[in-house]
Amino acid sequence: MSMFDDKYFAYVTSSYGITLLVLAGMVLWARAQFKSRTAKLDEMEKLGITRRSQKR
Amino acid sequence: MIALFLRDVRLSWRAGGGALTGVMFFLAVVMVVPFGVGPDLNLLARIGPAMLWLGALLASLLGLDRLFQADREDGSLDILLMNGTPMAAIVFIKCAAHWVTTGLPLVIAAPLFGLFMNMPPLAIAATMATLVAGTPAITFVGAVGAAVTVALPRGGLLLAILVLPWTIPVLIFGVSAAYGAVEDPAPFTEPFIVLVAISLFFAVIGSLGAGAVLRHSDH
Amino acid sequence: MHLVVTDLSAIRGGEVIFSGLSFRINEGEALIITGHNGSGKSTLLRVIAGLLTPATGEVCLNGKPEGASPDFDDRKFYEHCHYLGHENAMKPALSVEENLRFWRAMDDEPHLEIPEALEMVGLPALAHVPFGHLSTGQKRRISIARLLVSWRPVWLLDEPTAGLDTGSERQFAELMKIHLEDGGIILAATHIPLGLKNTQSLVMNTATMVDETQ
Amino acid sequence: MSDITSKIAVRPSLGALANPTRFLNLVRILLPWLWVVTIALFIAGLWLSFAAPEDYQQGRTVRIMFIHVPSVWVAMFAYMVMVSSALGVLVWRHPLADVAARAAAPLGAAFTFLGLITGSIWGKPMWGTWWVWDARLTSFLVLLIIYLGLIALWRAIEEPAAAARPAAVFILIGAINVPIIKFSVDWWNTLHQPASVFRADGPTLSPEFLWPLMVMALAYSMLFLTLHLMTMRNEILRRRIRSLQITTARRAERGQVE
Repeated sequence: MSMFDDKYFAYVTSSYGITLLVLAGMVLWARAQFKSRTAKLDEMEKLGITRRSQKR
Repeated sequence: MIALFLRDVRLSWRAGGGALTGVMFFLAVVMVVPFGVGPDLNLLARIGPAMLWLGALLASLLGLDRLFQADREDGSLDILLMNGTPMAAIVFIKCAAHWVTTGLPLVIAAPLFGLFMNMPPLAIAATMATLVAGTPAITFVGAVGAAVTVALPRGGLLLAILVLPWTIPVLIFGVSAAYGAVEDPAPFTEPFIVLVAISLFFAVIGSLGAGAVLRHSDH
Repeated sequence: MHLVVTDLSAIRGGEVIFSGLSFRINEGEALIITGHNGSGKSTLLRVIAGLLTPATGEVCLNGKPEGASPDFDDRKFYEHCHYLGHENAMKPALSVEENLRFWRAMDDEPHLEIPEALEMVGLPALAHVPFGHLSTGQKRRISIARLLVSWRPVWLLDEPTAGLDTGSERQFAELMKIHLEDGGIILAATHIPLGLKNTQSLVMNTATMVDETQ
Repeated sequence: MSDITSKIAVRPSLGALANPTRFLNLVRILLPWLWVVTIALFIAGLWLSFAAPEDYQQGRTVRIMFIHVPSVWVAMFAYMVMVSSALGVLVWRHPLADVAARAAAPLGAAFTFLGLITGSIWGKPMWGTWWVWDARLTSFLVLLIIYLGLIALWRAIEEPAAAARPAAVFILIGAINVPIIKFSVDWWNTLHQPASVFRADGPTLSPEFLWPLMVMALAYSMLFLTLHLMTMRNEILRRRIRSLQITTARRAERGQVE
């Protein structure tokens, strides 16, 4: 297969590899941040709400 | 004691922690060199290790004045002084946390900056090894300076001046080891071992010294 | 267990702050230190806390409160003291719970759990709130909670109720009562009457001992 | 004690997007569609770029162009988004402007980093070194430093509202660098080849290279847009959590009636 013994092969795959890593990393980072923040917000909303209604 | 380490590491990532500033300063220093020295690639390759070392040295001195000042301002230092653990151990752990948040990122960024200086892979690997061995020495010796200048308002500048003379041996052995890996006659292992020895030596002297200074400063 | 201070004197900046101070406080007793500003109240507390080296004299703690750890005596004196200074010793970027968990882990004798301590100072809802977002009064009460999360018999309090409203002051006086009942000792530099029963008081400007008053 | 009741100080201002809650709902509806379009574009772009013939000189490495050039364009596009957000902060005081700028910075930095890495890998076989200090590459590296500087600035100031104006000013100052990047190839004799798409007299690329490049550029831009909406949403949530914490503290203060 001429595709693989080509001396440039390493360059192409490494650049595509790094690009895939970084792009996928960004997507996962954005989703993970969203999940953790909504979870924290829900927990605080729940906490916040019960605190308001409970008269100390 | 792990709690203190974890707290300091976590703090450096929170707002105002300054985790990124060391690496950013390092990048700025490395970037400025070609403008000063000119874009000639093989000249840059020759002075590469020295420039990386200078940048790492200045960058790690940068964050050191906040090592104790932050704790002193909010009163934590007093409570740490009253803790049962000897002050030297507390200083050691704070230095370790500072090294992990400032020194280590410099080492991780070194290969990228090595490419900017057009350094061959062997030189980059050698520089990284010397940086891993050498930057702890700078942190520990800087801790003594930080302890001395903890009460002074503009402590950062004074710290750098006070501590720079002691970091010169670290710089010399670090750079000579880095060059040793590339030029054949020059040895790599001998200066590298001396560098590791300096780090271990300063780890003890720095912790004891800074601990004593903090303990007996009647501020 | 009792705290004995003999012939204590402190010099700062070449000036004698106080000298020849001696007193003894037994378990379950408190010493209220009063005097105008700059009369050396804070200096006395910092000397006893081991943060300042005294010119002459010494501070020692004899005997052992019941249930104390075996190696109680050979540890340095200040390891048995909690010190509450003007600053709160908390990191604004960390949450209240993270701060308290840190201080609880630093001491080897944990006492109250964090939620319990927060309940005692009346701020149970603030566990997850970053310390920087709290008001001055709340910050002070959280630094008081720090005294509760780990056990140290001697409390050295420098203007403990600074920034607190009357409700919190009463609450803190209550906490001090409980600490005395648990066999603790309190030295507090404050102007506000704390309504504690068995207290001695020390007026700093003339550095003389005033005997037991209500 | 000023009574901070509203979660985010919302002043009447232009555009339906001004209200964060409505913006969040909009994002929730739009996101699935944006992902579908982005993925489709990526599939088409990759397929086209691998169908393109080899370049007679560069051989296989020309394929790197299809991921290098788009990431450079998007890196600069992201900065343009931040410049307009900075104007939104300083001129129109749009409440979401600072959120948009702050959310775009990490993405812009990532695309700039990608542009540098892929460019360096692409340049190695042709120029023989990973990096050369020529006008185009250096000014692009400056762009990365500006991004990182902005991120450090935003992280340094805890109060989001307080960080908005200084960051906006810094963005505008940094904006000078973008034209320098664009025209650096023309002003200085650089190793980096001159512009071959956006030129006065039309693209010099042959169609079978131009099409994959265009599709990949569109895919990258859609990816940036999608990620930008997500990071903006994250930023709004972060500020909501923060103000909720403040109100809990305030309420505990007021609720202190014995």
